[in-house]
Amino acid sequence: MSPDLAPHATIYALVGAALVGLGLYGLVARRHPLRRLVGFNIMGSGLFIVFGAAGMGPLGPDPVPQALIITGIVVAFSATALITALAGRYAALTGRAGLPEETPPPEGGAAGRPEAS
Amino acid sequence: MTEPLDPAALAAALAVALPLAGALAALVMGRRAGDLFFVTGPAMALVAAALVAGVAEGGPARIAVGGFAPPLGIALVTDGLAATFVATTVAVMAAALAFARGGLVARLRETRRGYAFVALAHLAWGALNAVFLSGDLFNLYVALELLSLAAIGLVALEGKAETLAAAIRYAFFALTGSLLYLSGAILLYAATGTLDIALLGAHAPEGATTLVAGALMTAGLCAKTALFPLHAWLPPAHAGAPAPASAILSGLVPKASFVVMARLWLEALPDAAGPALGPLLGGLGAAAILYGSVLALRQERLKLLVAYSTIAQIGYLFLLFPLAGGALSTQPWAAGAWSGAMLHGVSHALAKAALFLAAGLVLARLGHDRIAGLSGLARAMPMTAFAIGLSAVTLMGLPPSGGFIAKYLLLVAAFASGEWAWGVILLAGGVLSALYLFPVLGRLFAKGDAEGEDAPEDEPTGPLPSRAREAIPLVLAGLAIALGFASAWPTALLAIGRPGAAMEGLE
Amino acid sequence: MNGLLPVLIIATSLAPALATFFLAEDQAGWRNGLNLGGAVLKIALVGFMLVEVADGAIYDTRFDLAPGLALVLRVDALSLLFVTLSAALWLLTTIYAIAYFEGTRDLSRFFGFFSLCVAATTGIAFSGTLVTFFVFYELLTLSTWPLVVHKGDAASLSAGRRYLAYTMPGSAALLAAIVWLESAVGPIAFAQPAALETVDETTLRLVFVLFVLGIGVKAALVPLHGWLPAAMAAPAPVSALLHAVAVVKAGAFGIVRVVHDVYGIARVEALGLGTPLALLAAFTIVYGSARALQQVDIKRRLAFSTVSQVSYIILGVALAGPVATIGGLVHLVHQGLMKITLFFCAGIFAERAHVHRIDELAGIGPRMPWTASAFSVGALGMIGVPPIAGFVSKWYLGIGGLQAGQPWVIGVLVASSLLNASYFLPLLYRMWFLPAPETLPARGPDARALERPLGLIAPPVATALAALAVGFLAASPISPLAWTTLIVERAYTP
Amino acid sequence: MTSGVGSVAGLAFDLALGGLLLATALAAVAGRNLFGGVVAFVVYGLLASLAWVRLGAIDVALAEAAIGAGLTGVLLVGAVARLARIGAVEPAPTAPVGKALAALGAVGVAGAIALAVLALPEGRPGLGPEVARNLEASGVENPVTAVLIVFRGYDTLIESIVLLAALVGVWAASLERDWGGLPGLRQHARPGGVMATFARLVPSIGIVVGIYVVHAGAYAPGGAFQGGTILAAVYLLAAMAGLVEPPAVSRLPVRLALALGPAVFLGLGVVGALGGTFLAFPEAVAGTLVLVVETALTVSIAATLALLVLGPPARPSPGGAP
Amino acid sequence: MSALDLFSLAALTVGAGFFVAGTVGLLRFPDLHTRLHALTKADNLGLGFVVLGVMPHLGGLLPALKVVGVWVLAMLAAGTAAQLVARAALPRRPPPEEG
Repeated sequence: MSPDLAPHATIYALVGAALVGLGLYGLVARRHPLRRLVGFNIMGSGLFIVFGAAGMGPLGPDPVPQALIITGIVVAFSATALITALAGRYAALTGRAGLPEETPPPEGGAAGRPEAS
Repeated sequence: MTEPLDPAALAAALAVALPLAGALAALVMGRRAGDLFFVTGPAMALVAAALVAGVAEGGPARIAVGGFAPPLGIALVTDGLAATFVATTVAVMAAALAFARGGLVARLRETRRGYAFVALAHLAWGALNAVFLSGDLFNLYVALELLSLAAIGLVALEGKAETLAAAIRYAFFALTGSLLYLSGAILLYAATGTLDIALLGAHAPEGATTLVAGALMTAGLCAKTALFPLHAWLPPAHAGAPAPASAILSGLVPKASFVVMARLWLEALPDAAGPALGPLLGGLGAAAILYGSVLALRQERLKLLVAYSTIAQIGYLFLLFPLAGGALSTQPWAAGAWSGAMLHGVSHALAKAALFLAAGLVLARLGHDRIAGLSGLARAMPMTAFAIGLSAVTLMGLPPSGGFIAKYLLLVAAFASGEWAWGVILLAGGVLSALYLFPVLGRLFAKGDAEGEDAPEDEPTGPLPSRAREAIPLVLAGLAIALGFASAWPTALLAIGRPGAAMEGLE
Repeated sequence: MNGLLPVLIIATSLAPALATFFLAEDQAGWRNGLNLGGAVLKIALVGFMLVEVADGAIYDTRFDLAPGLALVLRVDALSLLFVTLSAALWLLTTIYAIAYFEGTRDLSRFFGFFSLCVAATTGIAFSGTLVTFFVFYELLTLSTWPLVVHKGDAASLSAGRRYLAYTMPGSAALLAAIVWLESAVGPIAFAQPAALETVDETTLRLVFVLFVLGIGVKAALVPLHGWLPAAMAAPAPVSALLHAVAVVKAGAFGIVRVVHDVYGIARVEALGLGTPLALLAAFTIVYGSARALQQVDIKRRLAFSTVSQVSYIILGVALAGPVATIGGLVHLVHQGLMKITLFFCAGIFAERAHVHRIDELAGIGPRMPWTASAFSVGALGMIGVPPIAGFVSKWYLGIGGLQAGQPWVIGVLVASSLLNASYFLPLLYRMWFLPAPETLPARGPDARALERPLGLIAPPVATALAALAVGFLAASPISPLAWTTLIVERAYTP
Repeated sequence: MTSGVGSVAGLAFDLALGGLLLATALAAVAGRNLFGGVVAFVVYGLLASLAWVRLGAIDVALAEAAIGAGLTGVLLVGAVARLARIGAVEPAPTAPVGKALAALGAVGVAGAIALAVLALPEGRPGLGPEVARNLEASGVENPVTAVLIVFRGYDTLIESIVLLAALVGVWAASLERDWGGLPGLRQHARPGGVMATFARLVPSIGIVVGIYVVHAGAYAPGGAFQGGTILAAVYLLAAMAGLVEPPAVSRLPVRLALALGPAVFLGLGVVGALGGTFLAFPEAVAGTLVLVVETALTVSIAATLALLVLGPPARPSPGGAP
Repeated sequence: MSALDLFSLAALTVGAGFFVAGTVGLLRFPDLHTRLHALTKADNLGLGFVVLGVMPHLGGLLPALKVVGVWVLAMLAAGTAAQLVARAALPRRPPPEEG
């Protein structure tokens, strides 16, 4: 069934695929931006595990996927940082944690709470 | 190993390096960032010219970055497609940056929006060139990611609640798209051991892995290009951003992921697609045309109307796949369809950027962009009205614009290939775009004091824009129209290094 | 050099158009100078070219737009017929418009689009291939729409909307036809009829229907004529030049090109499309005249009369006889002269005497002698009273119909002439024989003011005289009739 | 390290680790309260770095632990705290049909990827041997750093600029009046408290370890990103403890530090391009060049990551905007 | 199984034992402070034994010192974290500016 992938690499590849599924579910189904960010990071990390596991050749781990994964992790982090800042600013302005079409307006009227220092 | 200095290689390297250097300078300069335009604008024009000249003479070339050829290193691909889109990007970016100098980018002190705009615009510029020139799937992922982050920053630039919400929504679509694209790239690397598009084309991988990879990458790129079912993020994002940012977002950003899709299905996996891909993407494109047009019809605000028209116009691009995709690329009409789709990409970029800049001028002058309140603008701001007219002509694909040539080439290909259904959709799209664009032009010609239509508070609040600033959208729209007349040269340039041995046109 | 001339002629109206756009409102001197200069220069060049083409010269230039797509300008006798007409009338209408628009605003914009529209008309005449024809055909729509909505009030805006509602689908149909044919046969030039043998008959018929649908909109064939009466909301010079000469004639010209140069008259007959087209034209003639009868507003009546008159041209072309074709083609010029006179006069009545409806025309003849007499000449010509131009074309059409073995054509001509009489004569009667209401001043300075300034009155008188001259000198070698016989001899012997 | 990778104990460990990974991921994604989810995510990150160790990719394990679990965790926890303080309203839960559809899609994608991985053809050497062949041309012994900086340096260049793009975006998510001010919220750490002493003690070790990791990247797992992250973490620790005031966003030295790394890398690339190949590392000086680039990158990465976590400017700087 | 292996086996088992104790403490203890107590004390001691057990196999003094360094840092961090969590969870008597 599993080709010459070192036995435990296949396990990680399949676990990685499952993680991608879990992450995608979090990214698509959950409404809270921070939850979706967690989903995004898990999906990314799962994808990288698949990439790393698939790169496990007979003579040890293939360095190219490793380098690309480091790049991927840093890119994922910068995206997470940007969205966190945007979500924080949006919540400060409107008092809502999620997107307008998914979140009821805060009970203190439409205007958001006074700016938290 | 330093071979003689090849101008195309240097131009390609500078096409990416220069805007990024500009971005770094903008990051550091702060207050004087607005004047950066005087350096990067002309320099990039020179670089684009050198690249186009290099490609025109030397033909398509693959430049190994760092001296290591693929599969180990990354290859830059300088073919007609890349050169044409790099040149188009110079035109739109220079216009957007020049336009921003007068308003968004204050000269006296460093404002949040001014500082961020100049830096993000240059970053987007570098990212766009990196995408057009790159021939490596993972490199495309990183460049697309840089483009997405810069674009998200541009969307959130106004800082108002709805633009932040639009930016967050856009971010999640773009990020999901990137990861799906990355998963496809990873699987292709795992299957063939290379990430280079040309080598993938040579490998011609088969089997389940390739199909799954192709499907995932297509889904990801469709999310980033806002093709019909995955388009919900585009209108609020592009309409909410400041005018020069909307010009960049709507004119150029979707083209980048479309070019990646074109390279994927026409160069990397030409015959892995099977018969289903063309009709699927063409069908979605057609749905985008109809959906975008109908919704544009119902908009009261100009910028939202223009944003929905972007969704419709993106639909035209995807007619490339049913007409020239996969196994069809050897058919005689495929060349025409390919040139038509790419020319549409170029003329739409110019016209859409001009329209958004003109809408920005209207917004600055009247304080609102309600279409009903635009009456009599032709008298107050004739050049802006004229720019809106010319870009509307291009978007409708009426002669003598570049849009017409593109539509004509696509139509001929559609009829020649026997699937005239795409031709009918193209024609319907043209009529629909006339339906939602001409009322806007009508409003411009309406007399200022048309009986009681515009409420009293529609008195123009902002100052009249300076003639130079009003000229920018006019120049861009003029370029789109000029593309209609002088389209022989661009189509020839586009044909250099075109995938597939398609015969030259129909003669 | 000979390749450059057609481009130069188009430039004589394109250059002033682009320049006028950038002129400020108050630079009237420059604006008028540019446009009049352009018109005069154009007439000179066209005159020169008339001589050249008369003894067989052919002008041909080609610009490559994209693979399989080229702008080709080719001048032959037929295109010159149309260009001469539009060049001459452009000069007169510009003079008229300058006087008409004294003191109003947005003139740079108006004259810019006005000259652009004439450039498009010239382009249509000179187009050598179907694609070039389509490019200029659409440019004509784009340049006439701003003229229709020029006033900017609700009426002209809705007229504009209606105009687009007809022309946009029409252009889609025309483009579909062109591309459908060209994808099968490759680019089609007018120089030699396309090799359509390879295409099956049903496609050819379908494409022909699409052609007629697409071009019929501008040629105001019955189901597609709705926009023309509504477009009367536009100012008088616009109605005069465009709806009587440029736009409507471009439609007729297009159908002539398709029937003769794309399909070739033999194949149209073989496919059995000639007679249905003739029937449609005939029906339009009668229907247009009948609807004109019901109109109260002068300009709307003239509009419906245009609807019917244009179909004379199409009728002439649809009937396969050479004489009928001569009749049709010469009517293109004759109808242009007569109809523009009528629109000029209607504009003067509206502008100077504030007369819009027919019943207000009572007694205007003695008060405005020059305008009224020009109007009468035009009206009588339309009815077909010899020796004015209208009679000549109806005469040839009648004989042509007989020769082509279609006697019912005579019936149609007679019926439409009677209808013409019934909707024009009452106007003449009111003008000359009914007493004028006291509001109209008989003597004194304001009486003379009725026909001021000269620039407004001279053009209709000139065109009326031209209509008369063309009628009288029909037999002479330099008349439009002679030129049309030349066209028919040279290209269309059946 | 256990000798045979395929030994039964190794297999058991991998299965356990895989199970744990899935459990923590499920907790992070589907858990009820937000803070619990974020904490579960941090745990997941640490377990993932363990997985990377098992897969033999030590560099990636370092990066995953430092950036994936560490900084992202700090960022998310900070954000949860800020949203709680604002009292932002939670979005309504998704409709069950939405959840079902999303689940279906997720299972589909996961299944497709699993299928694709299992259908991988045998005997793919990957690019390992190719890298080994060109290793000495790259001037460094660690193959991952060779690929990261030399063979595919173009990716890393763009990626370092991606960080800056995110930072500009983060800075722009502030109020116009705060522009140029101090990023992050004022910290209320007790001057003599435990946090302060910890924050005084750890940086000295942290800086030494960070620089060592950067330097070691040439011949052993490590490099600019991992070292930069450690330095950033140390700085954040000091900032959280209130020992050091984060710099105003508009101060020139801060911006120069941010732009230093990418500028050096880009400059090197353009010099190479003028000499014929973009981003070329001539063999003779490749080693030193890599070190120069790595050091410059470390400075920028440390500054950027720290400022990204600190967030947009929120307090007007005492000196006022320039 | 040389003496060294035996020694490390023993040390690792003891370490594991302490970890188990810590976890049981986490699950069974009633309130936050006691659970903190269990975690920081038991687990750190467990870690110490694990380090002890692993040291001989690292080959060379430097790696061994590194591992001990890791242990010291882990303890420091655990101690500080425990203090902060405990202080934050104290009932809100002291004024809020208390860290």
